[in-house]
Amino acid sequence: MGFGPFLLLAVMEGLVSAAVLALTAVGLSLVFGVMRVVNVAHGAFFMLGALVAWFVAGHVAGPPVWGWLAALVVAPLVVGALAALVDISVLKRLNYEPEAVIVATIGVLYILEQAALMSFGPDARPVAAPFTLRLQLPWFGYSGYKLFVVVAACAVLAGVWLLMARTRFGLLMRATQVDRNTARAFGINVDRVYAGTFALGAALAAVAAVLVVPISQVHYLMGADPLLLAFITVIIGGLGSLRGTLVAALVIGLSDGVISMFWSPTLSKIIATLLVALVLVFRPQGLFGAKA
Amino acid sequence: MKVWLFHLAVLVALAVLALILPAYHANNLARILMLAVFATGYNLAFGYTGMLSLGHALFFAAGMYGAALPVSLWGLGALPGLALGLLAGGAVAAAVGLLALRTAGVSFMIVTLMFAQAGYLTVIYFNQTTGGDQGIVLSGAGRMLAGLDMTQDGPRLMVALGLYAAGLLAALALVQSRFGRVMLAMRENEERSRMLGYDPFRVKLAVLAISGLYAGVAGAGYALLFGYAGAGFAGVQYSILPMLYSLMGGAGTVLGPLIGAGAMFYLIDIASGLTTAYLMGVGIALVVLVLFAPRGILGWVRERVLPWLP
Amino acid sequence: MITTKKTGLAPSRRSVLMGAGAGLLAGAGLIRPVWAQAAPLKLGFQLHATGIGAGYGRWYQRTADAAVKLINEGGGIAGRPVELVYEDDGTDPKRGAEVVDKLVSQHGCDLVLGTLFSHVVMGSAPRAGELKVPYLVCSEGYHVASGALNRWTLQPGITDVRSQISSMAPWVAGNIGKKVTMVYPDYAFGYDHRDFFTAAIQAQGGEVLAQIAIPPTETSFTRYFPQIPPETEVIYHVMVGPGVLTFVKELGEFYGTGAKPQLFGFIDSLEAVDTATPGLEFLEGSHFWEAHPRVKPADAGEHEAAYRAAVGVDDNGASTGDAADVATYSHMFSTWETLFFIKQAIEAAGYTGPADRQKLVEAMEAISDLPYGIERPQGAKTFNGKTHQAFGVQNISKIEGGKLVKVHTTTIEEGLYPDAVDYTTMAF
Amino acid sequence: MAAVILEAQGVARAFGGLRAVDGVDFALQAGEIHALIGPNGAGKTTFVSLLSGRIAPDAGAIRLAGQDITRLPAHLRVRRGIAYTFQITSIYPRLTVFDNVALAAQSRGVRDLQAAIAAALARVGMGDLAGQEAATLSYGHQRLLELAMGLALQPRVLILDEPTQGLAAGEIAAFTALVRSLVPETTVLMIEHNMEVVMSLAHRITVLNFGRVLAHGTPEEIRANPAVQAAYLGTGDAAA
Repeated sequence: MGFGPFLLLAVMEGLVSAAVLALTAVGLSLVFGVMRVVNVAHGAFFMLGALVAWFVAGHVAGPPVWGWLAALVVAPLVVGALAALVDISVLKRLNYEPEAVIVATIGVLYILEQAALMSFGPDARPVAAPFTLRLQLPWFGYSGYKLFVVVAACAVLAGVWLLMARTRFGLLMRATQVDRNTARAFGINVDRVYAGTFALGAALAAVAAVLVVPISQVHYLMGADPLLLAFITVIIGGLGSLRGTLVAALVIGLSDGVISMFWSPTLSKIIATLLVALVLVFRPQGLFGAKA
Repeated sequence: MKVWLFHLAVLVALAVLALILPAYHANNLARILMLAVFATGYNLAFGYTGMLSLGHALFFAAGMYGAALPVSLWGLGALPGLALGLLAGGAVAAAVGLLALRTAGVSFMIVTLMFAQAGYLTVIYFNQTTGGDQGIVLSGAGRMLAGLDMTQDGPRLMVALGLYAAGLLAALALVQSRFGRVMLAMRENEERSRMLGYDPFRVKLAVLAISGLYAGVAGAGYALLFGYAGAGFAGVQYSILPMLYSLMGGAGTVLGPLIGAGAMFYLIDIASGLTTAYLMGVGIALVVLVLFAPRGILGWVRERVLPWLP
Repeated sequence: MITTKKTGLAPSRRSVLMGAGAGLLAGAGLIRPVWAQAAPLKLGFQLHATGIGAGYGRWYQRTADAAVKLINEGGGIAGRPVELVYEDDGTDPKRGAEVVDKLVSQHGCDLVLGTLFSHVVMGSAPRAGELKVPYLVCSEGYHVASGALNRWTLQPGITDVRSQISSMAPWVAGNIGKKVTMVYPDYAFGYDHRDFFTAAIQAQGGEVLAQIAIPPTETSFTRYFPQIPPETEVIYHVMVGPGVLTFVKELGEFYGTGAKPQLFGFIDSLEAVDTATPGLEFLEGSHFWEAHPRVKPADAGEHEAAYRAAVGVDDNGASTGDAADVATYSHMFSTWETLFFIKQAIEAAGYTGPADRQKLVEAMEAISDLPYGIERPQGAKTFNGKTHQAFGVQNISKIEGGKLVKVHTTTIEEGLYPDAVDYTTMAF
Repeated sequence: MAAVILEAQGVARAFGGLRAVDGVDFALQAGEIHALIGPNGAGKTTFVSLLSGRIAPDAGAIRLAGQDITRLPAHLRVRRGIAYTFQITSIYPRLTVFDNVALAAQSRGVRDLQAAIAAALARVGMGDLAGQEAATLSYGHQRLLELAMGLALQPRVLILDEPTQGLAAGEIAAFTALVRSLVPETTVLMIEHNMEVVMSLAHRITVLNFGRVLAHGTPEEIRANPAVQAAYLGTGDAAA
């Protein structure tokens, strides 16, 4: 394959990676931005969303698109509700102290993973894509659904941006983000905003899972890698910056894709990892974080 | 004085335990002690100095391979191997610190995490030498440590106890020293400390390197005592484990990491006998702990019973 | 829901057994009076119940339970009933060593068996050697026969990868192509393939054009496919873990309907996966190595049906209760065969308890011929006492209509290679 | 005239478009109490931050006893004798009073830590509070602790950023007496809004406005300076 087509493929793959990263990171970024806590269980919520998608898709008759659409509705609701429960019963009682939240959400991660192992089993299961479309280019073929994921990621990000910028709940979240105590003094029910934000973050993880699972599989340990990558994306982007998260996803996804053209897979990963680390070393506040 | 007597008494108690425990638990004790060395060093950086690193697996692995490779490839003796592992852990930690300490907080977490991830992949990449994920087994001959046979349970436990005792006493001396007070100062208020004439970068770099020495000797010890080195020990969970041990036992307490390592070990050991989903037990325990004893087991004791504990 | 023998409750379970045993004595005692006196033989099983190997572990347990049931129905081992004690190692080498300890020191097992993943074997074998306990792995890794381990570690129930590959290569070169690109995971089990297939195909006058090692953290593969040289005739693929389906699907999307190389894969990629799963259509017509054909071949041996019935597997290699629950058929027989190997060795050694462990290993090393029978449903084997490794026949199957159809069986001789170690000269 | 101990020449620092400090020349004389006053946003805190090294200047030079320290990092300036106490109380809340002061004293390599701490605490009248956790102190005591930490450094120049802010009237009187007792061993530079304190304590005053020096001189000269009255004292009631 010539260099041109190879580069094209690398860029397409990079874009898909970026879309997946952005999708998994946006919920984490939201929670991080508004509540200033690291939700280690974010990957587990992602996994749970995929699991619900698998379950729903298996129980809806007709072409795969119906099952997939049903999952797109059901998974965020189920996962979001569970997250709200976690927030109210655990995180709130920890007063959102950063270290305590890390430990507690590691605990939640284990609980959810093991619950999945017990109910779902250890095997990987596929979920059918809502449509099958294969693009045949002169040099290689490509999955149409993967490109759809890129479009969907843009839509989800735009939706989150609209929510933050244009809705009352978005306003409440932004107010709470600036100063929890002032928000409370202004009569905002901070507890409810936090529970809502945490649930929304988890629901976004579930949406990401429903979108991503047709190009991977459901597995009870599937949450670990997305969590790490999403976490990295959020930090590189700059704390809680939606724009930063998007740009970081593009930088990481594309660099990962293009770097993999030149070296063996493992060496590419090493180089890409170090590169991203160095971005932070020389720009510790992230790409779009405020200085100091 | 009281503090030193107390910790010496703990070491004596451990030695007595080592003598009377049945074989299985005696061996567990050896493992727990080595993990506790690792976590004690981690806690110096995390609990005392406030550096939340997710890169300690790299320092542990540096020590592990720093000892295991020369021993298995060139027939180096176990004792120099142990020393090499110690230095490798410290050197890698210092090198990572030089870059990573330009950042703080969550960025520091991520940068250390990514360096460790790159380290893990590097171990995989050089699998012809390191054995990659499958790892390498050390022969019995390579595990003769200063005349003590590490394939024998008794000497092994003795060495583990010796290493832990050295690590504990060094940590105790450190946190009780003037420098130990500066470590706390970094954790509590870095800007104030700078305006008292301390260079946060150098203090933190020194602590990270010391912490790396602990991780290095623990990794080297783990390889030599138990005869195996593998890429799994360089994985991200080996950065998270010492943090969990510290938090569970009590971050910022000298004995906490030992208590945490022991509690976690037996939590898994006992729960795995009851259910396949034993990690769920771990999960529940973590949530309960953080809800009801947020300062960890020893932190709880210090608040209520022994306020003078370092 | 996974059901595991709750080893932590073993004492209470034992007491229950004793109570029940007393009640049954009247009936059972008439048939097998010897059971009344004999203490059970306790065999420790290191099980991948959680972690990345959990999909395999479930079937290993099921097969081992079935074998023990059969052994006990036949009068046990040396007249003693057999009891399996399972401990989960989380598919982790560190925990693996601890589990060996626990099974031997805590549960008092006579020996330990059952480990699949190579890194767990490597992590655990030193401890077995220290405890001087026979450690019988079911891993197919080339770690036992390479000499990396010790006198106490043996692999009597499954052929190692080096041998499997050596016996495959002539067929691959002769029937599908000589210019090969390898895609394999960048860890343990991938390296054996990399090293030995490359050598084996060269011996056949073929060559490996590219070796693409996929790092274990990777979940997407398309970006590496352009590294497959266009003149490639055969893509040799071996992947494990949850990423396998993605790999195949993406390969299918990449090549599509256009010209494409032949595919040859190791079934490890698709163990516990239904070959008719949507997305795997691309595999139609491609070939796989199988140790033990998942779909019962027309010419299957006389004991095949009985073995399948005992484990609860239908003729398609799925659970009899659930056609979607596909077995890890090409690996799990190893636990069965290992248990019968243990029976043979214990009875030959006159083993009565832990003091006889050395005698037991010597008896194992003395075994060489392992003929076909219900004890060895996968096929006859020879056991090399010096290298502690068993060698058996291998099979090649083709996917036709979404089903694996056996097309070729190798001989044991094709898989033999010079000894790399003589464990019998090593100290215990 | 006494020797100049700390000197700034044309120092400037901008944040974005805002010139917070815009070419300030300044000289602190050994042994004096010098007050820095000016309206809010005049650049006072930025200026002392430049002196103490917390922020780097865009231009200009800073000299301590004749030696150029413009590029010296903050912690080394502290070692050379410039101590800084924060505008917003900045202590180690979870450490004891003893440890708080010890951190200051050991920074200059004191042999007898106990004695140095006891002396510093006695000076601020907190000798009996050494074992208490700093977070549990009253606000007034926390400010005094901060001062004790500054004293324990035995600095040549002690920079106090609004030390009396939030103190009760009685506490201010004690504080004034304490600061007066520090000179001439130590030189004191203080930012202060309380004009009563300024006029009674300061030997000399520098007035900043919009990042520039508006005036400097003795309290009497400043009181009489029409430019200062216009720009800062305005109606003149601030002195009341």
